[in-house]
Amino acid sequence: MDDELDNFRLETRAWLEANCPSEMRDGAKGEDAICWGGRNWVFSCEAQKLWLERMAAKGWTVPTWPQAYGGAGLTRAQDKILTEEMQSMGARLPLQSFGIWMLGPALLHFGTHEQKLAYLPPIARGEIRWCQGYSEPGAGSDLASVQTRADIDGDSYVVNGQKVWTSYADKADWIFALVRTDRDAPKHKGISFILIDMTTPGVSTRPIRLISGQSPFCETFFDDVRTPRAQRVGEENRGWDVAKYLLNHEREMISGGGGGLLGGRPLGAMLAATEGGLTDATLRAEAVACEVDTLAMALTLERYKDQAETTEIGDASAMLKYAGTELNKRRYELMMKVRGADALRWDEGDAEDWLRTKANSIEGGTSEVMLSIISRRVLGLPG
Amino acid sequence: MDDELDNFRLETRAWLEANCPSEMRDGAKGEDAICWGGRNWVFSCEAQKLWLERMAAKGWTVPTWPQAYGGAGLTRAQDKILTEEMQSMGARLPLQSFGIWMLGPALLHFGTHEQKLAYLPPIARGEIRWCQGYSEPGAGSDLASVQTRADIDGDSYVVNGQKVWTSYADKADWIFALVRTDRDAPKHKGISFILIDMTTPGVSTRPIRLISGQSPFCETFFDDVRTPRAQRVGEENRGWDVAKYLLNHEREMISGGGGGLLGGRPLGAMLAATEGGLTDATLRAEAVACEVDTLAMALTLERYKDQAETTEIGDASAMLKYAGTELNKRRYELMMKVRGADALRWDEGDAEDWLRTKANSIEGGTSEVMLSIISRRVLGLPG
Amino acid sequence: MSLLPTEDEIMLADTARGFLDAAAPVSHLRGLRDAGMTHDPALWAEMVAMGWAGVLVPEAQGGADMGHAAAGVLAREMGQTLVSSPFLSTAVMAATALRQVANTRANDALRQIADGTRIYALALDEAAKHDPAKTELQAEADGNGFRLTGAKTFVVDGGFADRVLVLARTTGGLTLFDLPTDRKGITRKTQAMIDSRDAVDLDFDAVSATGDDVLGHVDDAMTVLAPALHAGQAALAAEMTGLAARALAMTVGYLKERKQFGVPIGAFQALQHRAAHLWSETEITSSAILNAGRVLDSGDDATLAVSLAKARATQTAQLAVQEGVQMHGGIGMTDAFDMGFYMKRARVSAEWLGDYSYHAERVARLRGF
Amino acid sequence: MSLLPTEDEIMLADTARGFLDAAAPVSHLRGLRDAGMTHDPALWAEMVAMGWAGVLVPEAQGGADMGHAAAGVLAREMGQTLVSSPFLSTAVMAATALRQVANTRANDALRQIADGTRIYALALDEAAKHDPAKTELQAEADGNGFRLTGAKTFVVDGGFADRVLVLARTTGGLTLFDLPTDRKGITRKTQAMIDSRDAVDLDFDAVSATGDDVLGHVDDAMTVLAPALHAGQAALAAEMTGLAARALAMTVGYLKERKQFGVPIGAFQALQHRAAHLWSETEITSSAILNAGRVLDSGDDATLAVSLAKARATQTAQLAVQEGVQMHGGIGMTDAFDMGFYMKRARVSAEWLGDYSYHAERVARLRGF
Repeated sequence: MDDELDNFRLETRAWLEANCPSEMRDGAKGEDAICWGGRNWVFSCEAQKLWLERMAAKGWTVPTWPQAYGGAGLTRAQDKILTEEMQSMGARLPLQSFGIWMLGPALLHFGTHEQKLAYLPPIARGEIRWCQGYSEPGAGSDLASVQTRADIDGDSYVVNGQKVWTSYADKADWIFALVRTDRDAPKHKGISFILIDMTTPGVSTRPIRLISGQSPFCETFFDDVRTPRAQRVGEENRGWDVAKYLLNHEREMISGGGGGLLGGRPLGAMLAATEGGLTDATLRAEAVACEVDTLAMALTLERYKDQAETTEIGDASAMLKYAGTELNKRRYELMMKVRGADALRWDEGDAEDWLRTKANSIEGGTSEVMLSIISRRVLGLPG
Repeated sequence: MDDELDNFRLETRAWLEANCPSEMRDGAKGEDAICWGGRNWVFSCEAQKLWLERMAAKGWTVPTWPQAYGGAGLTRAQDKILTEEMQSMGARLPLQSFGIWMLGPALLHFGTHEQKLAYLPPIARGEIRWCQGYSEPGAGSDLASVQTRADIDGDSYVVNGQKVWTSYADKADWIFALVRTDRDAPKHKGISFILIDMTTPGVSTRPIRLISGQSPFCETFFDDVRTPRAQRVGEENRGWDVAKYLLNHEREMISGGGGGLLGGRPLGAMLAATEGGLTDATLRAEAVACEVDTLAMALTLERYKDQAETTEIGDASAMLKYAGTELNKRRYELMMKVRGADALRWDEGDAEDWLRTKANSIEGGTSEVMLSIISRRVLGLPG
Repeated sequence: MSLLPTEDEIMLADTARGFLDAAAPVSHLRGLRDAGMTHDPALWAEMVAMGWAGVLVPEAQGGADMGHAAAGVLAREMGQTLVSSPFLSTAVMAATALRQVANTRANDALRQIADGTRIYALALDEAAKHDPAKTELQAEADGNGFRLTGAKTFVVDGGFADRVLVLARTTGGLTLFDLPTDRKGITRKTQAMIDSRDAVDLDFDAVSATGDDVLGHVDDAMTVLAPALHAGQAALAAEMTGLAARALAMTVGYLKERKQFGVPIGAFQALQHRAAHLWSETEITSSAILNAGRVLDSGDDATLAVSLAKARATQTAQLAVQEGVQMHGGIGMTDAFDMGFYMKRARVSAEWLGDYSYHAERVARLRGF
Repeated sequence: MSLLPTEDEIMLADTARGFLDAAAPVSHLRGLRDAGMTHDPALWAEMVAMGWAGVLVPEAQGGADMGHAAAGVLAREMGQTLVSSPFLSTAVMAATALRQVANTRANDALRQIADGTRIYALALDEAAKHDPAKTELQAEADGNGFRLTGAKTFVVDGGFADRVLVLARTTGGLTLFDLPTDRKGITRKTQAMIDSRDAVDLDFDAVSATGDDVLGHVDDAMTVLAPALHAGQAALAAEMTGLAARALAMTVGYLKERKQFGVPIGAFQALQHRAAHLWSETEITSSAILNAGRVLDSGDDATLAVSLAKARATQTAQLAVQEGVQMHGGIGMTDAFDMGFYMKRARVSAEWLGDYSYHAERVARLRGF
């Protein structure tokens, strides 16, 4: 068994050495280095395109997905080795997307074989870029209060309403969305989970400017949008099951996946690089405490990933989301303090990153909602 | 005006110099140095007795109370000067008691002239020691859920029930207590505030051992205790008004009066005295932050005292109680960390003090209750 | 020394509030930013007309001479709506520095500050952290005068100031120069600051200065500069407290109005307690602010009082904006909503004139740590 | 290296829990204290019989040789009910030290640890803070042997130990001695510790030691002691995590059961969120504990993993007992209730073998700060 893994490691290393273009080995992790894919994607260079194609052909854009759907069917142990080998050579991720992180897992769990065949391979190849349509204006933490209507008309839904906080909706090809298909049912019971092509007439988007100056989110409007009922995932009016599954998944992802927590700059290096930073006793003490907690959080993410191999993490993912995002905010507050006046100019980029982290504890369920989930479902407190 | 105050300062200084026994000028502030007074009081030395008598004769055990009731009728400015002069010569307080802190102010506000004449001078002279009977077993933060009954029988009440957390009830001469005089009224409306001689048949006490090993609190039992109705303060069934007034007062006191916050050892000195303490970067950073907050809290207490001269502090006293006690707990946690293994032995006394502070944020209304008061009554949040 | 505001101070605050809510709400700063501007000369002219530019200028030089507590009252009100103006650099710091020097040039400068014809900036810092002792900009002796070479950063209001107070190293210590910003050899480089206000880097390339350009005495900058810094730090702390108070008020307002799960979110106890804690922090910090103003006005050494105020204000303002954004949820993250402006200003103010560590450490040293 | 407990570890924990809940609940410690005792030889004999004393002793010496992760599992369960036993000092630390020395004396000692006939204490600290590098107790050369003079403090289990490992300064560095506690010149002074366990001060007045008494090599204590300290720190961290978990469980239980204003106090959101935060902290700390056990068992350098575990466990345990007392209100302050025992033990454990600062600083140095 260990031998097999050792062999896998050697093969993987050799393949990566042979196939990863040198431009893709710079370890870059910022927004600029991400390949999101999609119909309108413009590759930053030929190497980016080549790297995506080679990895997709190998099934390694989504290593643990079944081969039938564009993956490589790797075990968790193999996947870990692949990640380690990529990291040790500084290889960029060939593709990142909400299709990989969110829709893929939901389809693997709830989709029909036909749906999986139709949607998963284009995600794996980076051909279709997805966005997520959950939140609505005014709903906030009360995600189940979906107002966007999908009225049945023959084989179609006619969708009307508005979503908000749809990440990169202006750049996405398709959206997976929660819509209300039964207005008379209790609020969790009349929701369906449907897939909509963003080019369908009646879909429009408007970017939201954030305090960081960036606009990674949009408002998305649906005005008599007709979409086939076959594009529903899961049963009609049972979309909340899909949503809950995805929410748990999203929490795990935000807490540390996608390069979030662990992909950030290591604290020691970040501070050591700053003139005078660590000579300040108060800041140093804060940094030391932050490093301790960061290391423990990283181990916790590892532990939960180990656990996820055999059992559902379930509600405890709320802890990962809560603690991971609060820690990330703390790291960036600390970074701003250490960098002092140098970080107060837009051109440095630090401030943008810092302000971006403030959304960590809001998006995908606020810290307050996470704590309430832990309180009720993990600790069994009343309420 | 300033001249008058300057004169007062000079006269005060001269009188103190002439009258404060040298043994009472050691600046001692611990439990052992306190003179609580009362029928059973045993003076630690002749000087303690003399000091009490001289100060009481001058009205300076309760400097701001009217002369008619044993005080000296000092203004706040004069009182401040007296305090400053006593501190600068290291003079001990001649007398401390719940009569001075709690019952006195309540009687001055709600008592009849006869009641004031009867009860205040013995408090001022340290002849009668009072304790407070508010809390009941199981009531916790819900102080108004008073179960101790006072049934009317002619000119008397017949009291039955149990109080808990009565400070030094085993050493006190009298108790002021909340009792239920109307069991049919809404819970805040059937309470009366009455005074009971602890030697009355049917009164008994049992000390409660705390985690610090000390027993400053008792359970107090009333078993068919007959007490005159004339010993009620305020109107019948309106005792909650007196209680509320006293609760506000108590909060201010706990937050910083009675030597609590400001009377503690200064942080810098405390730390500087500890071998190796301040060379530890993390502890030093914590101590620095604690010192900043301690100074700001001290100024806040001063500011609120200034304000109390002209207006009621009211609900904002909840902030003083909350912030003052939380800060005090933090100070003692820090002290324990700094003193390390030296503070882990009972004989050092540090641990006792530290464990004692854990009650600060519980007694006189928990921090949680204080925050709720601020939230609702100061910020106007719903609930 | 009472820590309560006097009736005059209460009136001054009310007047300021009324004026600023009308003339300089947050939307005014937003408008400047969207127009690519960092300040509004017309607004400053109105503030000058109200006597605010002369708040610390002696009456003999046309000022109102109201003292530091009054300056703090004004700064606090300005902080509430994030007013962008040269009040701190010019009316508080430069005026205080100039008052330490009782000569004709300084008196003329004070008069010009009071009548609004002069705007000052302070060029102190050279690195990411405020620390005047680390000044490296050289003022070499050159005949009867000096030649200044080096660079300054984070010069607030430096982009539109007429004059700049420059801290430079001379043979025997530090010297403060009072120079026109258009002096030959001075180059300004505008920086896009996150709080949308003005701050520049200044480059000094063999800039000539005469003995008359020295404010106070050669090698003795701190006699003049220390009082100015104290005044500025106290006023900045007051401004941050106004910022925190308004951020809290916005948040409490939102908690009452915003509904989730069918009830106002302010009915959720966890949020209630956090809001109550934040209010407690603002109250405690206010005491330190009031105290700093009083001690400055008393003429006693104000180092401890000022550093206490700035340290507390820095922590409180940051807590207020962090809780503000979090409790507003998604809307708090949008540029369309004002809370982001508060967060960015709090960050800049946290660094300006010394961060929390700088001031807390000064408190600790003075308290015998 | 999986961070999940193995099936063996889960079984071991279950067995330990079952035994300790019956044989050594908190009331057992309370009973010892009320009787003026600090330990219970009968309880230790039972633990020996279950093989726990030999958890780190090689099978050749009659031990179970289960490794550090298993020792952590046991320590964690002991922490839940605040078991007072020489497990950490003897079965974990002394055994680990002796294993580093492959000679007959050490093997005999290991055998005696495993069969319960020897109890060890470690005499390391001389001041209020753990810091082996600051050892001043002198071991002067004296003929073929040494003469030890000095004083040790906070010697846990030193009151009833048969043997003591003494860290002493020799000409070229530090040397570890393995001495019987009744060696002439050693005086024990019992201390009334707040956690009701045993700890003494030891005075060394020209205590003679031979070369055979040296554990490992002269001037090279750390080769033997460092692994022992790592093992002890990891096990202590595990114990503290058990303590924190039980304090949390007691608190959550109380929140469900205790009513105020007509509802269980666990329905109040502010308390819910604090309990949830505390649970999160215990979960995160558990990962560091598991990791430390795994790294120790792997044979790799465990300094980082161990210090991370002790630092986190210290913070988490203290938060757990502070929240525990506060959320219990008045009853939490009474001696009749168990939470005070948890608070006092957490404080002692926070200091033993290095406090938060000590370990956090070590993490920082290893991470390149």
